[in-house]
Amino acid sequence: MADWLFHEEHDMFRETARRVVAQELAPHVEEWERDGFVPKDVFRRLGQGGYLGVRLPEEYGGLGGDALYEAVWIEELAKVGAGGIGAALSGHSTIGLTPLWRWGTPAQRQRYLVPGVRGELVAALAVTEAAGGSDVAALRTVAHPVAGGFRLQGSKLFVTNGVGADILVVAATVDPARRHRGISLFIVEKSWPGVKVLRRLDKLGWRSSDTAELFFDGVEVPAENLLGEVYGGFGYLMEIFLWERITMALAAVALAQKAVDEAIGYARARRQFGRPLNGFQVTRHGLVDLTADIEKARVLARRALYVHWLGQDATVAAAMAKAYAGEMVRRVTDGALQVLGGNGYMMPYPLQRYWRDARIVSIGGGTTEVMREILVKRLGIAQWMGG
Amino acid sequence: MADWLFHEEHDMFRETARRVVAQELAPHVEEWERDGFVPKDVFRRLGQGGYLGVRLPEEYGGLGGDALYEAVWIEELAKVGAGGIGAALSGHSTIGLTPLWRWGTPAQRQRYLVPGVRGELVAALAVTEAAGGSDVAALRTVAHPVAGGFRLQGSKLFVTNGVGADILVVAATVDPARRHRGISLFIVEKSWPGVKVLRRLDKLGWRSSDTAELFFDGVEVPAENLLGEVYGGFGYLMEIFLWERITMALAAVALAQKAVDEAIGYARARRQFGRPLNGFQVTRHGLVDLTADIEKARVLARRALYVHWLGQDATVAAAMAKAYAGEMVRRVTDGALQVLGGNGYMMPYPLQRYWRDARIVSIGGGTTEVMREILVKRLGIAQWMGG
Amino acid sequence: MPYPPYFTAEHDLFRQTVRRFVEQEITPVVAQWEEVGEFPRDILRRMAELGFLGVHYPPEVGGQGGDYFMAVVLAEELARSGAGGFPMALAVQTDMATPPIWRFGTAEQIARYLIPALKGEKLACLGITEPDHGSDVAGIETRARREGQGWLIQGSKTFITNGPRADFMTLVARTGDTPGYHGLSLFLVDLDLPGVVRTRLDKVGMRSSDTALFHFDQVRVPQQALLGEEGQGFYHIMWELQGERLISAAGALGSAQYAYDIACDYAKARKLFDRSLTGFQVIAHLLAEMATEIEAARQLTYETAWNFARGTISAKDIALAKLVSARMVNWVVDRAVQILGGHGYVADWPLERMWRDVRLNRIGAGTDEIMKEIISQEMGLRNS
Amino acid sequence: MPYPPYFTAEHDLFRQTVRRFVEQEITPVVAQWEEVGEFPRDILRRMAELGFLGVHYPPEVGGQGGDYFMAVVLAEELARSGAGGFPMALAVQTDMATPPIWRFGTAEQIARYLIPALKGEKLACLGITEPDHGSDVAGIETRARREGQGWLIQGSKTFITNGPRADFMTLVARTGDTPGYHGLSLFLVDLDLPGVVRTRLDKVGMRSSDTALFHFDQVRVPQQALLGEEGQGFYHIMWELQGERLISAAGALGSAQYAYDIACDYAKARKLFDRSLTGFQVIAHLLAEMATEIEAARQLTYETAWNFARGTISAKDIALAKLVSARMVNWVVDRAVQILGGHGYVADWPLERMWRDVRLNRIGAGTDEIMKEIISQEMGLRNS
Repeated sequence: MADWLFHEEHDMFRETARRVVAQELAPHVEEWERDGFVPKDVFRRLGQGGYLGVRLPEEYGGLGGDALYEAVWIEELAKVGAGGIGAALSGHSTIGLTPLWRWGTPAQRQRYLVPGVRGELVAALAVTEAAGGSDVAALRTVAHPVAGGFRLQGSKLFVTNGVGADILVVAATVDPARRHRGISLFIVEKSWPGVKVLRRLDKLGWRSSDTAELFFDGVEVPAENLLGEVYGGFGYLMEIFLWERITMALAAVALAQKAVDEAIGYARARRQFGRPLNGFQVTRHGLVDLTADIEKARVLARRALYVHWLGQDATVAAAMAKAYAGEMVRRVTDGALQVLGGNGYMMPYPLQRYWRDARIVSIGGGTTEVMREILVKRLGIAQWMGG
Repeated sequence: MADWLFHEEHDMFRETARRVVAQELAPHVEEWERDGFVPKDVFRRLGQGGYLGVRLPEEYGGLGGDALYEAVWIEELAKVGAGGIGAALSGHSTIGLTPLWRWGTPAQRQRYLVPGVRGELVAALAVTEAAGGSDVAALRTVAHPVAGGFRLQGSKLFVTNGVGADILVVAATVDPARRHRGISLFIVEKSWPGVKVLRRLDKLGWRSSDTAELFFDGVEVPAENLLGEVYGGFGYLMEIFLWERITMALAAVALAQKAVDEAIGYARARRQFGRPLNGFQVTRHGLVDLTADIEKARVLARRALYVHWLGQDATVAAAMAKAYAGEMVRRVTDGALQVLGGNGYMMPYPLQRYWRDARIVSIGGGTTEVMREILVKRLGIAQWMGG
Repeated sequence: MPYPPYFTAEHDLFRQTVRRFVEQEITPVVAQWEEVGEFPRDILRRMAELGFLGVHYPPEVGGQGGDYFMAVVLAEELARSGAGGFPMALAVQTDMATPPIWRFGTAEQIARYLIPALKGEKLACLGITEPDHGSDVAGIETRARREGQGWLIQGSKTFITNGPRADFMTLVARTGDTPGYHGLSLFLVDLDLPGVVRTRLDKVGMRSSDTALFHFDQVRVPQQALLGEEGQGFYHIMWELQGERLISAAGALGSAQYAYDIACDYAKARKLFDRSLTGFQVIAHLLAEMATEIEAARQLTYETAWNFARGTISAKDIALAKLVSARMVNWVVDRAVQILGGHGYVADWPLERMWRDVRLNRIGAGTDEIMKEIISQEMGLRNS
Repeated sequence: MPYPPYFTAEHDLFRQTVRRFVEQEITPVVAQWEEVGEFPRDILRRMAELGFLGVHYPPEVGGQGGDYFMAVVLAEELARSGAGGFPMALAVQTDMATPPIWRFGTAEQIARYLIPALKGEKLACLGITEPDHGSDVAGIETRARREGQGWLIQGSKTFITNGPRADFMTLVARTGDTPGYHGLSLFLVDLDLPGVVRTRLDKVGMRSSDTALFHFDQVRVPQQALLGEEGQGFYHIMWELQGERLISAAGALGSAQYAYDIACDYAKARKLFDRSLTGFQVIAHLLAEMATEIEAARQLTYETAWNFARGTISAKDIALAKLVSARMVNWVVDRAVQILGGHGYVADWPLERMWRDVRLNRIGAGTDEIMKEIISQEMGLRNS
């Protein structure tokens, strides 16, 4: 697999990651899908191996890798074939812990990041609200400055890990008049008074991850739990979202490939009208079309990863990768399911799960439409239409 | 072919129309495509048979048919396989003469409509301008009221038959401040001082029809050449465009079917890798996909025709039919061409012409995007976005 | 409002009646049915009382004597429950497993199976598909051998809607040794007979309908179990499939229209960046395109149903309507999910369920690919 | 700006040089070439002088010794003339008919054909396709029989770019009786020999390039006309097709980017309903999607070219890049035409020409369907 982007050391890490996924995660997929969450001891076991901080310095318990290593981990994680597991783990490490590492104080890092990387506490990022959807600037959760800190009031929707998390990184506006420039991030402990899990959402897919609606009812947040600069939240979120998009695109490519591989395996084994399914030209060409679709997403995702890894602005590359991969993985898992016919519709075949899991990719992390808005603006096509 | 829409009498007329097309038009396709226009004596011959006024009363030389009969004629005309011929003839009769019949005074009808139906003079409708495109309300050609009539100033683009026409029905604004409510239609004789053909446009397809850029340089139009009510133009145009859209959809379906029929004939005859092309499942299923696409357009076009024929408002049905057919005929002719491989790209095979001719259908008569805007408004989805 | 040439005021009235029934008696409880994986059998009796089970059957067998467009109305309206499972189960009962009894059955078979089915007293299922022969009717391996005064049935059937609880099955089995299309026959099989083994199957959608895998282990049925002519089973079942596919197309129209309505209402109400979602041209145009796609499938299905009712129809026409409507409903519901964004992905709205449910339209009653084979054959493309 | 890992500052400089050349010496006159149906042969000599004809050939044969990405730059930039015909003709000259000479040719063959070709003195063409065997190389029927000290060639070749005026052809003919892939050989055939009959073909696009049908009527060539190993012609030509397909993919990138640039500039400038066309979200999003599609094909092509240059590439990878970029450029140019509306349909803008031209990308150098066969074979799908 060594090529212009991944070298031998990445391939070696991929082998390790694959083994970890096969041993620690794969055997439990059905159980976690049914239960609706990844158990906390799994976080701890992965944390001991450093897999909750692939990209984080070793001093915090991470593996000291870089974006390429984390990409390898994300891809292998996706190949477990249950997007919810990746969502739960990435919701914790990629979008939950990363802000603590990037903008946390030494004290915050010791208190939250280090146990987080060890898997001793589970993190979640709470941004989206019922009213706002993709419009972060419109968020209504308010952090009123009070003596010694802030008082948090508002609710959050679609919070991955929101039910099980021990700490929440919450985006709230300190000054609504400043719109997106009024947003700050706060580290909120789940056990604090006023933090309420309103409900666990019942989802089409990603069922191994819990998704919550949360309510912050006058939660007192001490000043030392402000994360980074006051009013810095919007920029921080953009950085987190950028990497999230790249990882979503990479994971989508890996999942789509797995779906096609299983469809090919089925097409080779299954006979219809007296010959194997892959004896039908339409089946073969259909699988080629799916492969071409994957390849397009794959190179876009790799480009975004590479540009980001180079340290350049990857906004455009990431938006393209996420937009394309989100639509691709939906088409590809759908096409792969079709190859299985009636069996594709049956629960014992995992393809139905890939297909359900795939459907979120064009919605979560910014919809395809939002990605296109970013491109419209950043490619200089027109003014931002949504605002 | 008799069914819920067309009955036996229509089938009989279809046979006649087919014969006329085969005798009078089909043998000359290559010649007219090369020359860029349909000769005037062809108009005269068709006029003698009444085919320039299928829907017009017999007192004006028409056949006294209705929308269903005209639809039959349009379909058969399309099957000649050169959209330019249909464009030239419809540009004359469907959109050129119809306004004279619908809103003309007895004197105007005698002077222009009757010889028009006889094919002794050729008509054209001049609406679109370089700046405005689909935005009729923004047209800049002005008809200044002067003693005894109007003085016409402005230019028109994409005028079908504009080079060869003897009379022009011109849309101009009498009062720009009234926007679309300030538009009137005028009958302008080509020979009048100040009427200039700036150039003949070189087009991708529809090459048997001439398309002009016209300039009206202070053309004096007598008051009696105002067509219908002053300020009534916009409503008149909407009525003409509605029927034009239905006929374009019908013609597109007929052309697409012809393309698929020829591709099927080719696939049966041509051998590749030791078997006929239709021995390949991918070719067969591809042709089925094209057929399904045609069928969707066909039923939409028939619905629009039927609703219009019932005397109900067909705006929505026509917009759907035109939007779908315009995209369909592009896809279908493209797919049919692909079946022919290298030969599809060669001029002696008419498929390349169908493919080029098809490309205008999603643009002319209101683009697909404009059709969708109409639907957005008329289906109550949202306010009209373009205005 | 009458909708010439297809629907009269009478159809409209029926539509309103069904819509009200669905809103009051199905939509509020269908989530529970989905949860438990089956509908309650009571609902069939209730619908029979309301005259919904035999709309296009003649009165002498307990039907309402309506025309085929009454069945279209019923299929469209049931789809507005937002769950495809129960309507599918019902369609099996009224438009798949039972029409062959009416068409080919003896008076005794009609009295014993069709009339109770249309009263909601007996639950019917249809046995065509086998584990090793998804869409390939010619490949059927289930055998029925004459033995004494009856038949001995041996074989398996899978993906059988209503299977876990059905009282009888309209079954296709091989009675002759000629391979392929010949030598198949239909049987009406009571499912409480010894040797009938059912295994419940777990599906990703259509969960308010239960599904089974059957194994027939030397099941003994009487001579009278034979439905229609011996050896004509393929042609009988091909006839049945026409109605099955057409009613599936009609159901797709109802589902798509319902998804469109939900998405359109949502988009109008939802504010984003200080305007309603329909104020974004890409969303507005998408809705216009969805409406157009629905309309195309609608007109194709209606035209086909019109011809079907008159008997002037080919397998190709029906396959086209089924193919087009199945692809359409999948696309429309998928786009509706996209318009709702995160809300489309969670069970607060019926769209995630509909998205799973309508996926079966491209698989059941013959996959898209099988439809294309049928169409290409009638287009003269297949055998040259 | 350098574009790691593919382009260095040196490539950039070359790109600017080519772009200037195209703007100054091709774009202004290409409409005339289109009109007359051929390019003037002078332009080849001119481009040879500028060092554009052998960018990735070694200096000893008259090349510039550049890497493969120099060829990619050239293909991308030539496409910005807005006419595909001449760049295609040129690609035949430098990347299709001649690489086998460099790879498999003797010193004499190199001196006699390759070097003059790279100087623009001899015009080359490539003879694979036959009237009865579009994409089926194994079906080739043109025969070369040994006679005396040479060969006697009999058969037909069609769709031959540069054919009407070419000085020589790199020809694939059958030299053995084994059917299929075996028994094919390559020849370098001077086209002024007796028995060579050419008929000019009329195409719907790519009109600045001329195309011929050839008939070889007992054409006598010397023993030295054999290129490479006898009987290895299939493998030689398969190798050639790799480069042909890849350079076609690179050209598609250039055309698509140019169409996008035109459409984007037009949409920004064009006012409709009192705003610029890009102020309509459907147009703006369409442009964003076009840019994304271009980028996907670009990254796929660059990655493939990178591996190709290193020899670590399969026919499948190249077929994928070709398939993806051909479909992409057709879609992008079609959407660009739509954005320009009526202006896209008339010859005032290059888009109607480009729309006709790029259609050949899905047919030439192997159709989409052939690409899929190649890919499915390497995916292990074809022979199971």
